[in-house]
Amino acid sequence: MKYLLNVKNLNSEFVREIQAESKTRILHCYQCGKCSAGCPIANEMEYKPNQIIRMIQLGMEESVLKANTMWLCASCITCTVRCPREIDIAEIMDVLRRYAFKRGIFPAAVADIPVFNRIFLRNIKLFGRLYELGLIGFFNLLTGNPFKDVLLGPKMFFKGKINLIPERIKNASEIKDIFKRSAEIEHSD
Amino acid sequence: MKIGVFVCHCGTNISAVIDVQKVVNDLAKMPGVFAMDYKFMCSDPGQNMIISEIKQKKLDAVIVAACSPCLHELTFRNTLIRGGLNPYMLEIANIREQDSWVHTDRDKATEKAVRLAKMAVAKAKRNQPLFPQEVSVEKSCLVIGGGIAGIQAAIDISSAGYQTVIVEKEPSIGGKMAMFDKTFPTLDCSACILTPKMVQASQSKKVKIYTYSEVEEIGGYVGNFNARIRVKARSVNMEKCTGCGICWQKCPVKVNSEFEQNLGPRKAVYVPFAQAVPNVPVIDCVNCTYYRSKRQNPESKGLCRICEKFCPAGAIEFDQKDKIIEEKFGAVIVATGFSAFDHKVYGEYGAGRYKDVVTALQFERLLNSSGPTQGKILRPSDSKEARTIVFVQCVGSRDESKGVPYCSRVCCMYTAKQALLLKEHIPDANAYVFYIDIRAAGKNYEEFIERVQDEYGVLYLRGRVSKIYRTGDGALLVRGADTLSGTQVEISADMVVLATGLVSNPETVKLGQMIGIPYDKNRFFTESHPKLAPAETQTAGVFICGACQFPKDIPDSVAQAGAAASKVLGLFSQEHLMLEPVLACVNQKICNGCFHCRAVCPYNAIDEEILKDKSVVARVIESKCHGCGNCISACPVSAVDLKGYTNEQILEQLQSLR
Amino acid sequence: MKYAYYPGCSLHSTSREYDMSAKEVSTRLGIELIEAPDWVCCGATPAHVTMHVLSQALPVKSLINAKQTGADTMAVCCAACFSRLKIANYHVLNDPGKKAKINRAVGAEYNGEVAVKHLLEILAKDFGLENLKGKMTAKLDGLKVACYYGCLLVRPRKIMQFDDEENPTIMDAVVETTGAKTVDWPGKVECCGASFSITKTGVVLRLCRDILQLASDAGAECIAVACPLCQSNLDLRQPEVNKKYDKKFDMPVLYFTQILGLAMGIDWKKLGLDKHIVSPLKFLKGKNIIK
Amino acid sequence: MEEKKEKNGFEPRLVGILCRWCSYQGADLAGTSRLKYEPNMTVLRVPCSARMSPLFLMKGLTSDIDGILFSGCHPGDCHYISGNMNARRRFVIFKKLLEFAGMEPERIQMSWCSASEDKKWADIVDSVTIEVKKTGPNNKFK
Repeated sequence: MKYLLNVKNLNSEFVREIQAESKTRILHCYQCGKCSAGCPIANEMEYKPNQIIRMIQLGMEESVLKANTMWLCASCITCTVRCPREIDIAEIMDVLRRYAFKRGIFPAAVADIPVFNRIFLRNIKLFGRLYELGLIGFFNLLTGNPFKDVLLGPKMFFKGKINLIPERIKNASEIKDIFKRSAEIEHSD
Repeated sequence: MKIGVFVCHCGTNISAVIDVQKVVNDLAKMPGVFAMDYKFMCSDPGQNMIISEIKQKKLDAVIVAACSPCLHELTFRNTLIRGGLNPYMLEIANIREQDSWVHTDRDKATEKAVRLAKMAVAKAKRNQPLFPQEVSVEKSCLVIGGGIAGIQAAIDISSAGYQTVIVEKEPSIGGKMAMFDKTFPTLDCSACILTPKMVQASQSKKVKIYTYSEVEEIGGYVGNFNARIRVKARSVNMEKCTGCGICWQKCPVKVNSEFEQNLGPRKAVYVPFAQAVPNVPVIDCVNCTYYRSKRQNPESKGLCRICEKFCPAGAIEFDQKDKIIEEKFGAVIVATGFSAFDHKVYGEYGAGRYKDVVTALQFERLLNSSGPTQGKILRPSDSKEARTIVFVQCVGSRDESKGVPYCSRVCCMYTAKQALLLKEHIPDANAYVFYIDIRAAGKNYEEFIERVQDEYGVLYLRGRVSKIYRTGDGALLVRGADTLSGTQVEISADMVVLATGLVSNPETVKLGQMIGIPYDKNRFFTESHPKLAPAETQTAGVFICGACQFPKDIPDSVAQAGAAASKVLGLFSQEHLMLEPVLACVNQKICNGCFHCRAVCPYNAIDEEILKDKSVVARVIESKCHGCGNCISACPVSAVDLKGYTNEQILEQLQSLR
Repeated sequence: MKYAYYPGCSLHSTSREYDMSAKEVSTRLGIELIEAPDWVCCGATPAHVTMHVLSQALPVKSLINAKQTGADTMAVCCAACFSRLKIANYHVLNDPGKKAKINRAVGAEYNGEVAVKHLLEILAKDFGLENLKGKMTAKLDGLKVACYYGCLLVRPRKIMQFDDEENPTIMDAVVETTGAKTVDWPGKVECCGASFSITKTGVVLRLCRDILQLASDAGAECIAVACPLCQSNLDLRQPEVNKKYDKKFDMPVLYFTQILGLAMGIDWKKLGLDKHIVSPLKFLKGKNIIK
Repeated sequence: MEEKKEKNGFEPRLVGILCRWCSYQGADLAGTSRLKYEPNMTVLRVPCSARMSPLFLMKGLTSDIDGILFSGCHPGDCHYISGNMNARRRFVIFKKLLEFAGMEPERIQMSWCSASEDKKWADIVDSVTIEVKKTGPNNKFK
């Protein structure tokens, strides 16, 4: 008989790592489910937020990182402010995303979200500010939906809402340096 | 000074590791010391040996080098008494638990035994005879709080023949239990089992009840407490009033009734509920037209006065004043109960803005056939019958973020009961219960929950509710989760009942500081020992029972009330009390009046005394002192000392290790 | 009254009308907003979900630049930027370890000397509600507004220190100085899906439908917002919501600054009221608020 | 005396001043459980850790004692409500003063030990003994 939860597959260090990085007491969770009850996106999630917390407690690293839950988190922080045990669930989701990002683990179903994040950040790295047209264009190209939201484009353009040329800040090279040093610091941690 | 050292072999428990003979020899070399050994010092022949040596050698103090003082200190103190010595001339050197049992090296263990015995000798040299103090006992008990716990304690003490006084701040005794509809798990009607007790207490010659009263001050010590009680002006003469009820029928002022949890009206002159004891109304000065007009224009005759006009007994007395009563008591029982958690801090549940989100206590009143809706489940906003009701557990319990980390213990059970009663009132009603864990640890409790789920079909959903809000059609939308199925749950309800937790009474801190009962971080009173002394407190002669110690259901409160009463009776069965003589004392010649000692004393046992030269110095109230020695360490001029553990004794002990 | 001003990327593009109206209103009130020189994007959600240090370093860079304006407080309009800037400041002030890393990444010394305030706070607290009331020339009596705060202004309260996290009232108070009536509704702090507008449009449509429904159930005629993300989701996606869920919402989503501007008699074109997808013009004309 | 000066084989004289409610009973329990620990510490019983006056530290350290341990109930468990907290405050201040005067911190220690912590008691005694052994004989106040 195959047990889904087998101590051999569990990473008992996982909870400690996530706990240390998020500075929140994951082992303190008593599974009341209030986070999942109030989550605006829980419906779309493979595992509900409370289940993710439970899985971290158990050390189910692989299942947690492969789930779409953290990528669907909208960072609305409702879970954190209502948690009776003062666990910062939103921060845990952030930590998990960074943890997965470092290791390059992205579940296929939500692969477009990290892609979006990457393009967004590259945008800022280049110009110091966001260039929406470039962002949306690149994103659609990379996710294979070149015509998504294409109907909204002209509407917004005629209302003077889209810049055709990106805004640049004067010292864009400074921003590149910040990106570089941040990456170094993250890496050394 | 002649000191006898008696070294015990304890069979081989000690002698197997320690060279007893060497200990005896080493000690006997000390000046003024006589030493000997014996197989079992605690046995009768052993004790008799000590007695005969005391008499023969004219010993002034005795050292027993044997097992821990925790075991046989009392035994050997009695031996000393039998030998004609003051029992406090005894010292024990613990050479078994802290020597022979924990070491293996014979030389080192023996050496340590010698050190321990010599240290005891050093202390004993400075020992003084101590005498327990004797105090009388005033055989009357003050019970603060007239809920079920207070009433039960008063009945128990009075039926043993002792005087009891109940002080209750509300106009009637009965407490929270009087508000309940039925009680779990037997579904007895709460009033049916409480009212007879209230009547029994009020009719007993040995019980005096002060309602609408508060304890303002308590001083003194075990056996001899002095209490000052303020009996607030009722504006109604208790002797003249017959409780006929004409005044409150005629009174034109309607306000929300506290007893009905603001769901129903009461008049400005009122009894909180029909079976109130005493059945005498009070006038609520804040809302009464007469008092309001008098406040605006003190010169006028005052408006309204309808109650006065109609009272057939002439019992209305507008000019009544508060009365102060001073009485002496030998013991105090604190039974001040709990408050219901105020859910205003739950913004996500509407913070009290939605009328149809009610508390459990409000729902009790709605269920009650003598309540504001005569037992119909009508929702407060539009008085329509509520057919879908959601119960939300743990509101103000197990919630650190709201400052209430503990479990309130009774909510699981009362919620199940309320859901059951709802189903009995409206069989086709929908009842949903959101819970985290069901805690039903009590006789027949688990079976009760089972019945509610199986027979009555109440649907239990495992998860905390995240948000409650009102939708356009006036219904309440409850957003929760069921973690067992891993789904979000949304229920459109007519009414939501919050299972509000039990929190400490707001007066706890003030009262605790006044009487000297410590309270925990949740402001519940702390018992003297969590297992072995659950009704006692740190202050001798003061006892606690009921929910002022921690949330409790009725059977537990009643049981603890009985326990507190039996402790009081034990106290009252003594003519005199003997108090332990290990107490602090002040050398008033040295004391500089800085009162650092008073600042650290946990028992308020330090008082001021003015000497003939007008200087203010400290004095120890011996009956309050517990002998911890905190004041001694705090004294900058070494004016305070602890009998039995004086600075001199301890320094001598340290010196002996040289 | 002088403040450094952080518009944020959205106010320079998709939410130009917020920038325009905020500046117009401030000028009328004598509040000087000096754009922080060379401000940088706050990094928004993509930064804090990918690289922790970067997500703090970018806002700190802008805060350092803001010092050049000579003001000790930075005014922010976008709720998302406000949240990122405030969180960065919080870490700099409360976590020496993080502060050291951030400063290393930015390559400068920053000790949290620039305070971050949302324009709502500046109007309600620094300028004062009574003073604000005095500046209103055209009363908007009869306008029923649902004030929508969204997530990031109020959460988490420990860091934001903005208003009650379940039932905030500061925007209601500011909007009510115009004579308009705000409705008590349960959708104030619901989430609109924010950053998923592009990646998970379906989620955003569902959430926006709920918010629009709650507002219209409460009797609101328009929604007031203080966040360009909320605005663009509720406004831009409204036609799609109507299509997908078979609804007929025609709910203008206005920035609170636009409402204030109208009550101060500022020309609607200067407030950018022509830039909305769900045009408020017909509705406002019907109410006799604009000609 | 001469032997004692040598670091090797140096057997320190230690005194433990214990509150009678928690630590002393914990030490008793270590005996009942037949745990084994170093025999260097002689125990002196007082009612409460709050009875532990700085005077005792001075006396001990000038009386040829190499190390002193104060031990009381855990915070919140004090038989006399909060005596242990008072004791700790006094201890911390006085220890700093002694350290300032040049006394090695290993010689003056404080611990919480409950009546049920027999193992902890044995560990405390062993660790204090080892630390003072490493520090060597006390001759600072000679």
